[in-house]
Amino acid sequence: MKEQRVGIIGVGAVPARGVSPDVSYREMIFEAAQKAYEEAGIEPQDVDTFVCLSEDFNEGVSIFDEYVPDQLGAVLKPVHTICGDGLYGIASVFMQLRTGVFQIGVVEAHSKLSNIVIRGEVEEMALEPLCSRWTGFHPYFVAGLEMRRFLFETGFKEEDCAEVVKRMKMNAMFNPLAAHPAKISVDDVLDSKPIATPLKEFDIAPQADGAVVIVLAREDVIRSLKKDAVWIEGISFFTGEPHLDSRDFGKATYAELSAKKALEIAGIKNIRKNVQLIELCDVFSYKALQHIEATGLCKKGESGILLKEGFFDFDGEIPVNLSGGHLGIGSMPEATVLYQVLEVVKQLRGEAGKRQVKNATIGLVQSWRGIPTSSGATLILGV
Amino acid sequence: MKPWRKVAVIGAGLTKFMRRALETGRELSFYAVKEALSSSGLKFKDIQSVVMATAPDAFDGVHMKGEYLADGAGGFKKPYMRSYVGGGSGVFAIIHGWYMVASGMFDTCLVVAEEKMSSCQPHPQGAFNSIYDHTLERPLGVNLLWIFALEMQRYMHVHKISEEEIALVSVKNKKNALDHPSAQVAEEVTVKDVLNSEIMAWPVRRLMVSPTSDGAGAIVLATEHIARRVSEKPVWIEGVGWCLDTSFWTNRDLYYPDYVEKAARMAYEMAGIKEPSKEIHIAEPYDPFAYKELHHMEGLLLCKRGEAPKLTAKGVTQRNGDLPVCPSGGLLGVGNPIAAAGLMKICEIFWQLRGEVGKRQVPGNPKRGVAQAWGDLMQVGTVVVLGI
Amino acid sequence: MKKVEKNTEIRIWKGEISVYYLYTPGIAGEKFFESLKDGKFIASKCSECGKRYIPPRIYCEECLSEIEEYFVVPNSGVVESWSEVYLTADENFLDKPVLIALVKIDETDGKLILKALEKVEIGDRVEIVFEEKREGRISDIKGIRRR
Amino acid sequence: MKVRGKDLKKEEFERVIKIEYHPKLLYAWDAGYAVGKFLSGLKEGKILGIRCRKCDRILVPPRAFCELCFVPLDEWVELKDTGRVNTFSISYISWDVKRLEKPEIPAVIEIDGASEGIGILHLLGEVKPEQVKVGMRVKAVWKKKEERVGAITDILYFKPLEGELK
Repeated sequence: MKEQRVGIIGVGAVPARGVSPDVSYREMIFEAAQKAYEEAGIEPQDVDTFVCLSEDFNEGVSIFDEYVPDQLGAVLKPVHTICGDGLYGIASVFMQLRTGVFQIGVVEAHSKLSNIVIRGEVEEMALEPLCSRWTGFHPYFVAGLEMRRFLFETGFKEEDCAEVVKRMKMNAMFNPLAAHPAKISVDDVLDSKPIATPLKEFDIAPQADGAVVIVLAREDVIRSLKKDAVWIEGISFFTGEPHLDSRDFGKATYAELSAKKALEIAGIKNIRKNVQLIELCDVFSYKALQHIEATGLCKKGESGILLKEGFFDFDGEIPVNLSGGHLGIGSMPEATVLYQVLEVVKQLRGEAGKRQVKNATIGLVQSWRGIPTSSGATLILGV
Repeated sequence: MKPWRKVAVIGAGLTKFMRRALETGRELSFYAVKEALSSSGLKFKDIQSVVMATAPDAFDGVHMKGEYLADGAGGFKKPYMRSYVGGGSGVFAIIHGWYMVASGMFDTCLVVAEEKMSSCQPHPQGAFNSIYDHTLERPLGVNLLWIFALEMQRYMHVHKISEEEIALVSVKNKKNALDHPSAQVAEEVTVKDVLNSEIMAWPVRRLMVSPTSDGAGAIVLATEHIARRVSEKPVWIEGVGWCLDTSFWTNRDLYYPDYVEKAARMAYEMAGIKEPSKEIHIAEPYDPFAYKELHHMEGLLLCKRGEAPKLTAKGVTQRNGDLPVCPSGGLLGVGNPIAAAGLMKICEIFWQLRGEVGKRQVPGNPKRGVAQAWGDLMQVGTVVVLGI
Repeated sequence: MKKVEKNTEIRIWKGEISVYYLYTPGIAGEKFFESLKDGKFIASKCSECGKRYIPPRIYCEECLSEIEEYFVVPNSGVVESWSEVYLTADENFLDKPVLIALVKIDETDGKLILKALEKVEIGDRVEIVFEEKREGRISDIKGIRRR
Repeated sequence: MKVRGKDLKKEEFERVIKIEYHPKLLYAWDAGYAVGKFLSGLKEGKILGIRCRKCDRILVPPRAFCELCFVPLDEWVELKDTGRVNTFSISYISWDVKRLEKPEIPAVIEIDGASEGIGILHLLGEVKPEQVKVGMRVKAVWKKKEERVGAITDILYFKPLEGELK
């Protein structure tokens, strides 16, 4: 019994959108949960443990985990919140199922960012109070400094980052769940408003509202339910350098550490040979390139070149962010990465329609918690 | 269902609990971690993962404060995760650490709990306003004490409990805390003192309420083969349970905490406990308010519903009684840095079972203890059974 | 499931979290900010692994040893990155951007983000200029200038 | 065990360096279908509940799903604006822990027409603190029609029904 595998048996999401004034967060989550349970062929009573992802100030509610059980059918059940992105939630349920005590677990993430009147004020509160908040700037300045350093170390130009934006928004055109699909040019990105140079408005993923629910189960249960699962082959999460004063600004330490560990757990030695599609965090354009390199897909300074050559396109060697990523789906602090997990699940099941990648058996999903953190995770899924 | 792997607590540490600490939250976390590590027999390099528990960001005034606290807690370049169930977080932290290790993903886990409430102005209680429903409750001009007062009233009404019976809890816990080196509000008070203290939100009086505090705690968890190698007295996590009730709290009868009972049943089943009142030798139920200790004893099935006040009056819950309850001094005596206060209860059971608490030691070589915390809108129960 | 059908029926409820904060710098921070008043930079050094922190810390994040050694470091460093910032935290757009730089402080492993008083490039050696009037805040630092 | 930490006395706290910070944490929450309709009802001077066809409970505040049966809800029921005090408090403290001159009386009020035990949080008025009892019958005191905006505060408070104050 000891090394039971864990698999995903149901996913449900509401289409992401810029604003969602017709539904409360509860109603949005209820809809996503109904879809996920239906796909998994279960009722909420069958679920042994629930993990919800949120941060209080994003909700405008302290102790937000109070408000999660009802719309998940989780009243009087084991439920807890993880303050991390969606992959942390999957890691949490994965570990719980592997203790032997639980059989079926659920992860929930959502976003109602449109309900925050001045998001910059909330974001600024994530900065260390005494040495980093003196500026009164939107914390995007941290991304501006990181981007400049990354371009300096890799030799990339702003155009290379703009290429990312163009491609991700184009990918989103084929994802019905994406909130921000568009056909735009590199020049559109380069001409957008400067925010914290070299970071410009279009380099930043626009925010969205949405909700995702994912059902996971242990191998023995999956067998008895006679379900096809997408298996968790490897998962890892790491915090890099938590504070700005000791951080390596050109590097995504968390991504390097978590990708290495997750690949090791999955027994994958050569990512380019063994992984057929990748979803990663592109909440800023340069982050996509930085994360491509951090996962070990290519050497430092190569990602931009390969991207331009179409290596990461739908018909390229290893497609990256066919979902549209954060730039195309929209940025939802905890939830976007679960929309990306949903994409990989659909791809591996062969249900991705027009954007179906052929012969995909292994996919990798990578996440980042956003400014000013240095935390992120890597998940490897397989069939 | 039995877990596939055994997990032990092998080290513990606490800071002082204080109204206003000089130290930052990161520094407090470090103090607790250092103490926990040095008592564990492990070195920092042996720590494979870190768990952080800390209650609302609105206290420290840092958004995503788990990320901010990571370095002081030992999270630098490590798998590090923060879990959160409001006031239940402190006891949930060890459950989180337990599943990290019991999953086989990690052999060791450092569990840290921190709270720096004093940053919050004009008063830390203000942060609690935002726990109510933003549309249907907050506009009424809510304050935190309301929910406790409403629950206490209901509990007293249903079981016909007197104020005197509840005051006894404050008297006992504040006195027990005199022997606790972390204690913030330990004192010798009488039932009369408690009943003469000012009414805050009737039936809640000032001496029935735990203070706001700064503080941190930490414990070290290890899988069986490591625990047996490095620790002379590992304390085993025998059972864990947690449960969250509906957020529609005005649709429930508050006189009884179903969520605590459910969480307790889950933990007892895992621990193989059939008669909790006989098989458990020490209890550390959550006592942010005096009546809460009684309410939670009942939820933990340590006595019948409505019977906890009688046991308290008989002295059963004294340190030298048949069932010592909150021998640490609890939140009422030691203080209430939310998440750290919950972990303090785990530390107490750990030290009691190892016989390391000096004057606080309960007699009779206890073998098994239960710790419990509670949180949210009177909604979440987190329960852990430890044993040797 | 029923949903709102007319946008005239959409309801939004407005509110806020109305608290404010008094942050204190802690043990190491108090030393750092006190020394800023004298126009000096204080760092701390791990006696186990040698890592040097500015702002100082009482612990080493690498090896978690307690740090007791504090020392004065020069008011100089090297630019690791820079940015012209247009957007404020309350989401106003500045007509004239503010130039900031990430500066690795000499004789430490730490970095500070400071205002740049003139144009800088990555790799530039810079000195840190203090305000005339200082009150023990990070804003006592006026900014950086090329050497 | 070494227990560390320096507790600052009030005058020591005055002396240490402090940074004061006032964030603007403003929100505009989407009420959605169920709560939106409830608020509209309040504007009309009505307390609306919602019925679950599966468990037959009539619920207030309304929600778009039954949290126990996990089914969508859409059967609206107009409740009475009277009810019964389930529990109450007499609060002498403001949210920032200042002493109140005149105490507030928050209560959970089970609304007539809703299922047993189903209540809402509100305030009691036109009653002396010592007169309030669990089980007391109460009735909503509404704001004037033109002052109602679709908010829980469209009900000023609940007052005892006649004959309750003997």
